[in-house]
Amino acid sequence: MTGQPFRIAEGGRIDRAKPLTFTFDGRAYQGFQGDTLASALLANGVRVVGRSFKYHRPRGIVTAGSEEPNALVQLRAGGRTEPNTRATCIELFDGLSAESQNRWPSVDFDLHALTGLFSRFMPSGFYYKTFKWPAWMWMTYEKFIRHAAGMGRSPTVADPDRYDHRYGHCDVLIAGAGPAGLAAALAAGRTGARVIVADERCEPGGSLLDHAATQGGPSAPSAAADWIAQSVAELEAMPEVTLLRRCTVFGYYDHNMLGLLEQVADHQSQSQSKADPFQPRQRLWQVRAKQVVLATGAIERPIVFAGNDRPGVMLAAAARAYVNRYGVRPGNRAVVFTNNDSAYEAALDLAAAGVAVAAIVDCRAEGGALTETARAQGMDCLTGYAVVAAKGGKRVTGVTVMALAEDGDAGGKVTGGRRAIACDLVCVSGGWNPTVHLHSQSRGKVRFDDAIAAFVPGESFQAERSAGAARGTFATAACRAEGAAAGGEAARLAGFGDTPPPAPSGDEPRQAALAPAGAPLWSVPQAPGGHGKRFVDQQHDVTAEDVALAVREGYHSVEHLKRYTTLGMATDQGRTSNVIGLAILAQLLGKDIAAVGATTFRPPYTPVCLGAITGRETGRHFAPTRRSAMHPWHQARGARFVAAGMWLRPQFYARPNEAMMDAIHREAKHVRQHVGMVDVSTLGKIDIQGPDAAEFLNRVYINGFKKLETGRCRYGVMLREDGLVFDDGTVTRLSENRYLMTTTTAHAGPVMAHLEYHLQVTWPELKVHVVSVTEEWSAIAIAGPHSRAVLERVAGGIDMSNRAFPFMGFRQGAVAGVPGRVFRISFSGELAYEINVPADHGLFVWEAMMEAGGAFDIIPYGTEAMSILRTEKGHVVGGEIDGRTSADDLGFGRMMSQAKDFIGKHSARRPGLVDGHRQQLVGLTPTDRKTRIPRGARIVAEPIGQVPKSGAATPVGMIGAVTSQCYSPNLDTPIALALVERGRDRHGEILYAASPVAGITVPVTVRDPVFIDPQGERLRG
Amino acid sequence: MVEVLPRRSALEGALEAGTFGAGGTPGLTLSERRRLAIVHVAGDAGDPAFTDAVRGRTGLDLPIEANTTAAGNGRTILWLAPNRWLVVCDGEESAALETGLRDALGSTFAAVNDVSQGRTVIRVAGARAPDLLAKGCPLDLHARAFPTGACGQSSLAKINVLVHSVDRGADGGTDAPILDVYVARGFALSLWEFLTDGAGEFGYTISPMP
Amino acid sequence: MTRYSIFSLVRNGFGGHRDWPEAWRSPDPKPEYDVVIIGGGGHGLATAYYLAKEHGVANVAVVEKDWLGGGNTGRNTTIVRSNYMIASNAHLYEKSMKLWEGLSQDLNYNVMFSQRGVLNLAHSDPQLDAFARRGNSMRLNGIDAELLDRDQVEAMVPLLDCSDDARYPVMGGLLQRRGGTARHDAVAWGYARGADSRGVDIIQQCEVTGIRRDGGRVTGVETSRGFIGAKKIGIAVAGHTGHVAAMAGLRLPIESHVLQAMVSEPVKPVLDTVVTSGAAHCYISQTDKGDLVFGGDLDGWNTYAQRGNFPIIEHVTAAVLTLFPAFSRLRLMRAWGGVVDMTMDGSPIIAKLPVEGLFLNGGWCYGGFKATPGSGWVFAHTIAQNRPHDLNAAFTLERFGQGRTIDEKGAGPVPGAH
Amino acid sequence: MHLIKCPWCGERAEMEFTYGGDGTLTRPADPEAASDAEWTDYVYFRDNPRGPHEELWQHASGCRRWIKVRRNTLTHEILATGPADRPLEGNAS
Ligand SMILES: Cc1cc2nc3c(=O)[nH]c(=O)nc-3n(C[C@H](O)[C@H](O)[C@H](O)COP(=O)(O)OP(=O)(O)OC[C@H]3O[C@@H](n4cnc5c(N)ncnc54)[C@H](O)[C@@H]3O)c2cc1C
Ligand SMILES: NC(=O)c1ccc[n+]([C@@H]2O[C@H](COP(=O)([O-])OP(=O)(O)OC[C@H]3O[C@@H](n4cnc5c(N)ncnc54)[C@H](O)[C@@H]3O)[C@@H](O)[C@H]2O)c1
Ligand SMILES: Cc1cc2nc3c(=O)[nH]c(=O)nc-3n(C[C@H](O)[C@H](O)[C@H](O)COP(=O)(O)O)c2cc1C
Ligand SMILES: [Zn+2]
Repeated sequence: MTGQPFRIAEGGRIDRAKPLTFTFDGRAYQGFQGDTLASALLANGVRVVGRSFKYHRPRGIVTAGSEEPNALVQLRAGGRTEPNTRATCIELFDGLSAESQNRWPSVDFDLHALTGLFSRFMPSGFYYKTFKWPAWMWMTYEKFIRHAAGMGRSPTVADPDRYDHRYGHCDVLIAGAGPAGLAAALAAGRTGARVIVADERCEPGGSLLDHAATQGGPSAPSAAADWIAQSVAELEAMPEVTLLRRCTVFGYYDHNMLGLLEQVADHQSQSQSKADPFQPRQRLWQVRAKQVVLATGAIERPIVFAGNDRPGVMLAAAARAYVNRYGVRPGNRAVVFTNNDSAYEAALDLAAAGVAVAAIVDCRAEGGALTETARAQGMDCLTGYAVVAAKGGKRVTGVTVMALAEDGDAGGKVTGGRRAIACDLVCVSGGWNPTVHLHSQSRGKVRFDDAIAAFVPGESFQAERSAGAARGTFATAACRAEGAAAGGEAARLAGFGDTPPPAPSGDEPRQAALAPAGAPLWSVPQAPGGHGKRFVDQQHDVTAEDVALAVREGYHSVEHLKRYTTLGMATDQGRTSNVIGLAILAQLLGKDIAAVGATTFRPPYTPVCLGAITGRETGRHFAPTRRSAMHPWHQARGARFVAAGMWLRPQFYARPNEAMMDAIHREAKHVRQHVGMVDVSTLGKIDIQGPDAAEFLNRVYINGFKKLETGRCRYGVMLREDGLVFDDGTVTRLSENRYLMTTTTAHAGPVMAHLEYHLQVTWPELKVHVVSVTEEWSAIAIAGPHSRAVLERVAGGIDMSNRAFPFMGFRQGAVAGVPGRVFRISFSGELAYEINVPADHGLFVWEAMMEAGGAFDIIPYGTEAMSILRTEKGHVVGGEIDGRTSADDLGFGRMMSQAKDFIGKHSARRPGLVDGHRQQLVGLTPTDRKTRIPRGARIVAEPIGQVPKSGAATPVGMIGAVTSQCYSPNLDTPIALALVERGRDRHGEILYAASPVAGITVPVTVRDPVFIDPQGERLRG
Repeated sequence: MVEVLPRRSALEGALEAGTFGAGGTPGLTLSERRRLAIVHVAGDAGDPAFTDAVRGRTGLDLPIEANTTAAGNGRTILWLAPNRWLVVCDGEESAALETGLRDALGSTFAAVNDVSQGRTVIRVAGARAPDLLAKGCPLDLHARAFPTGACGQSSLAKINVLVHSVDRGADGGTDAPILDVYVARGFALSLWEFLTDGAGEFGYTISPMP
Repeated sequence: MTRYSIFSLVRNGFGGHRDWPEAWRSPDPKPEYDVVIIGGGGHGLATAYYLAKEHGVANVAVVEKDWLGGGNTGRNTTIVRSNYMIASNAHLYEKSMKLWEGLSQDLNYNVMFSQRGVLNLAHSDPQLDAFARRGNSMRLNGIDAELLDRDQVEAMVPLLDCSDDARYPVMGGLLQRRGGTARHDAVAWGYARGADSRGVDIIQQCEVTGIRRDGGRVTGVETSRGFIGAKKIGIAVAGHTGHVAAMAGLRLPIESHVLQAMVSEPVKPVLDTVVTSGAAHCYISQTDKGDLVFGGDLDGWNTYAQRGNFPIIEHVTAAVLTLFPAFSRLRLMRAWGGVVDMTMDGSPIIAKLPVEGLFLNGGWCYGGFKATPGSGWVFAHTIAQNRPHDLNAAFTLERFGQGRTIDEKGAGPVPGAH
Repeated sequence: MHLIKCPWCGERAEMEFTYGGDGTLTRPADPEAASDAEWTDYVYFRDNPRGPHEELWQHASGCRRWIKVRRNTLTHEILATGPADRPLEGNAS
């Protein structure tokens, strides 16, 4: 086994027939299918995989699962690079490349480690106490701090992979497919309920997979392995059961909605994923479950002692997993340090795999149930002892052991002589913490269980229950029984099955009771004279001394402790460190752990890729796109589009070599001189029917609608209930009890909801139906002196004469042969019509009109020209209807009916809306008739000079603001609309449009906002 | 006259017949249902004059129960709201259907609107059809929850849609479900892009235009 | 108070850090105070600090139901800016900005106020108009502002997608260079330490359950630790404003909503500016520790629970990736929520209430962290002098009835829309 | 994501709904006769309870009906739902 010196000759769940090549920090290694990057590195004898956050200490592999605090690597390169990836969760694939992080120049020789020399001046929160003088230097200090922090590197180009989403529904969702989860799934599945089982690992079986008994193979048949295989086969045969591998239940939200992240292709080599380009890299599920079973197992916790971060110090269960599951010896000579029985199983398995067990250091005075078994195998069991320090640099070389004093409290007290034991592996077990994260996220309470010295699930709030190790039950048989009961109960409550399922059977792997005798040991005190760092949170380099300092300085709440020291705020969210931190805090405060409490568990359970959260709805697909029926025509004519809500609208149609502004001015000028067409399909259209329709319109508009005749249109203004302008548009009376309302593009949705609200909530007695017909009709506005002539060619059936079809008239009839609606309304102030035809015909009619207009030199125009035309005519839009203006501000004061109530009427009377200081709509022209009035300029009464970037030395009074501005090609002068204090009284005054951000101030003359055809002769002609 | 006028679906140009996506047996088929007459009817389900009039013109009882449909003689009525329905007919002229309904209703308090051209109807058929929609729609589309004849309005890829469970295939299972998705015309292309992109992993066929 | 400095740090370093004193005391409440401030967030603590420092009113208690700084002060995205258009807002937030600029020195506590610039992205022409208008207002009001074009934005934020075919193409931006971020917890702790050293009692784990009145004036607060007498009471409880005001029989133009925020795993520096996009609904910055901190819309319904739901996380993340496609492979590490008091016009209320001796500082919506120093400063003035300072004179409760709302967004009386 | 029972469509995902705030407001029947204080109260002032809260939602992507929902603002439990034009069943506590 050259090249993999720590690989055991046989066994494990790896496929030795499939060797894989990978690189770490540029060096090539070999592993096998079924390895993780961590197991493969261990097999190759690589021990230092990264550097720590603050002190840049060498760090190795601590766990074999998603709780890993240390072994974070930069996986892959280029667009697919991924920082902070846990080596323990990366399934090895051929060609994998990874790099260590947070080191310079290399992981073995890291210059930043020099900071470790100053670590005594860098306790937690040191930065709050310094870097304050001189004040301007902070930005420089900060730059250094930022560069030292951060861990991995972000990609700098867009992600080439795809991600997908999936909504799911089930009767029973089971998180975790260990013995408890599988038993639950079988019990629930057999009732016929719809079941989803998700496990973050690549194989169902949970921690059973890490036991020697599940390794199977012809030489070692095992009941446990068979049970897993049979269970999985049965589940996969059930049509209503979905078994998801590599799928983490990451969040438990309101009303039993859970978030799941399925890693579909992360374990594949690039060539494998290339073979199926349609497969997403990851799939994010949002599952609504009627009932939930949490069978998420338990996480082993370490014990704190000096030097406990040295590579080679590992959790006992992890060491066990490496030998059993991966066929890797994590070291040659181990010391096992424990306060419970489970580590003995590790010791026995290690020994069986050929790792020398130098000693089992058991802090329990009497040892435990397996102590004698271990002794019988010749292991040196030091009961009543503790490891006080690990020695070594980049690799642990030995431990120092001392006796625990009889009278030692939970903090322990070490005494007597020291004994040094050489080793290259320290396997630690400080007990087990049930994985209560999801239970707690679901609002369930947690309770501190003294028997196992851990938080366990308490009362549930949502429809969920925990089973197995997640509930503090550690014997496999009991886990299965509990799982089956939980699965059966969940199915029953979801409406399936009414008899409890039969109890599971099968051979049990050897069990160990957890309860440590006496109080649990959380951290071993410093041996007299010792000074090694005792890490609680390894990723954030938080030591037991840091915790003590925080307490000394008054940060007594667990939440203060967390934030002051950053304990538990790293990418592992304190999975292996939080409870220890709490316990030390409790000791220092002389309180119970239960009284100190835990910090809040928050989603996600393990970090979730942002791309997966987003799915396919990003970039261009961030929001859906809405297109009119004429869109392909605009596209073919080279229109540039602009987003209007979700719609795409043509902004202008530049001719070859024509600059944007030239095109816009050409279009605007052409319409007034000849004729042009604009696509206005995006305006909201609401069909209003019923005997009370007129009454309803009367209540929602400020002006009256009862007298509107059939076949006529009217302009209307709506207020919000606070008396400010909401929207404007036209209403056409189609027949006796039927009206068509148009809204602005932006407010189509809100106006519809507003109408529905008032009909359903405020005035349910009104007999009115409102139906949105925006999408049914394509809408084309044709404007310009020749518009009538063009229409006469295509709508011959309609008498277009001014007398028969006056301004604000409406006719029904065929346009280009298509039954449609023609409205004589004008936004531009020109002779104009708006044509509505059913949308499938929209493009056809548009083309027919363009063709008919050929003789009149018709052009299409876009929103920019439209905006110029309406500004010339003084029509208000979003810049003026900005939610802060009253009807009177905009010149609609006289439209407000005195004779009736309407939405917003009462509010419009309030003093602030009628006092003499309101800003009113006016028109502006530059006094020199040449200089463009800057966008967003503020109106000031006196000329002002340059205003520096840092702002005026003394504030300058403002009496108004420019709301719309453009160059008017028809008047050949810049113009603007503005809101100016008492503006209507100021016509003729010279004021100043000041734009410090543009660096200019333009003298302007105040005037009426209607620049063109104030008498309306053109549009009535 | 209308018949001879060129009509253009929102998916014209985008809908290209063929087989796409992952290899193997395609998991579903996408197609567009064209030239349906779709009329929106609003009225009081408790008013016999209203229900009778609708029955008189369509031959169908209005589905009063939420999320259900009534179907027969080439027509389907889909429930939208306690006072709203869509009447959908294949091979009938929408204007005639609209006028017919309006005439039948006379002075009854009701509202009738031809919305045929404001809706695009995309048919998603095949074993993976529910899986495809589940990529962006929070409705439970399992045959148990959404059997043949069910309908429901919801959101798909952030676009409002009406999904009609036309047929759940043999014995109500997931054999070959047929689901019709009604979407506002303006969003049709965007939805089409979402569906075809999402269908890639299942492999899919686009049937030619009818 | 032991002064914090590089010298004290080194001295203590040699002593194993055994001599650092508590940053604040944990006294039992006295029977009566001149002023009781309800709420030990940044605003309440700053108010107490300035009452003692500026007005000589030191017989003050800050009463906090939980642990100090654990409300929105401890859970916000820490953006500090004064880029407002409406004059009353501009002047108030600019006062705050000036205080920020000397805060670490004033408090002798490094609040890590980092003036890395706040950049609002414009994605459309109307938005550029609105930004120009706001920038002009700022400059004329004495506040720094610059309007950037697309190239300038791209140069400043290289990872931003500035391409033409972006769903929300970047057309430019409004930059306030003096804006930035501050270390949120340090703000609470620094003010707590400063107030404590001036004699203010900070009483944690003490929930106010009632406001006692004698006729038309307040006499004190009922708390989970008994009655505490008070001549004046200042309410500074952020998301709980509606609930606490109800104890004095008041209804307010406020709804409590949850706003979520989230952090990615930490990475080496990639984003040196605070970037916000109104159209895409998100804001993002990178902390000194390396995490990207981001947030966006409210979940959208009344709640007092500090937790939100997944769709908003999805939406905000999608917005972030639409702007920064390169962040797609980073991971979300933690998401949380805070309860914010959304007013009917999106602006705060800092005023005397209709009950004698009762003062309110609330309705900060999701923008009150930046106001912390300024808000405490004017609120202390209002309480000490029994009348508002010019800077907060417009932020009354009566403005709603009078039609003098201060509505930056123009969204009207829909709290969730601001 | 909340699961809200539309009185017509049944239990649906929150994303199908839009929120409409306080569901106990009644527009003064005669706005002209309402005092300014009453009017201001209607437009601006709200109960903002911790616990059961009666509110309006619109089933915007579904049947488009406005509905009443009683929801606990501390726990997000939905206690009752019903049509918008009549009082919700059960009392508010
Ligand atoms: C996710 C999020 C992001 C945000 N981002 C920003 C941002 O980027 N920039 C910005 O400027 N602002 C932001 N904000 C807003 C900002 O956080 C708040 O406006 C500000 O922190 C409010 O400070 P405060 O001191 O008033 O409130 P808090 O810090 O919430 O303090 C109020 C205190 O009152 C206590 N309290 C409540 N009721 C009682 C009672 N009955 N008795 C005793 N004590 C009580 C609470 O426990 C709390 O500690 C954000 C808010 C959130 C939630
Ligand atoms: N001897 C001891 O002291 C001791 C202690 C702990 C566990 N155990 C053993 O562990 C087993 C416990 O069985 P079990 O079924 O309760 O737990 P388990 O640990 O076997 O299985 C839990 C499974 O849930 C998965 N998981 C955890 N969180 C998840 C999430 N959020 N999303 C998806 N998957 C998630 C894990 O990857 C794991 O596969 C028994 O065999 C027991 O003997 C023994
Ligand atoms: C600016 C900022 C940065 C944060 N950075 C981290 C972080 O790096 N790691 C972490 O776990 N939490 C981080 N948090 C979140 C806190 O852990 C916590 O979730 C938040 O303060 C809300 O408190 P709660 O979750 O206890 O309710 C950060 C919070 C803020 C406001
Ligand atoms: Zn509904």
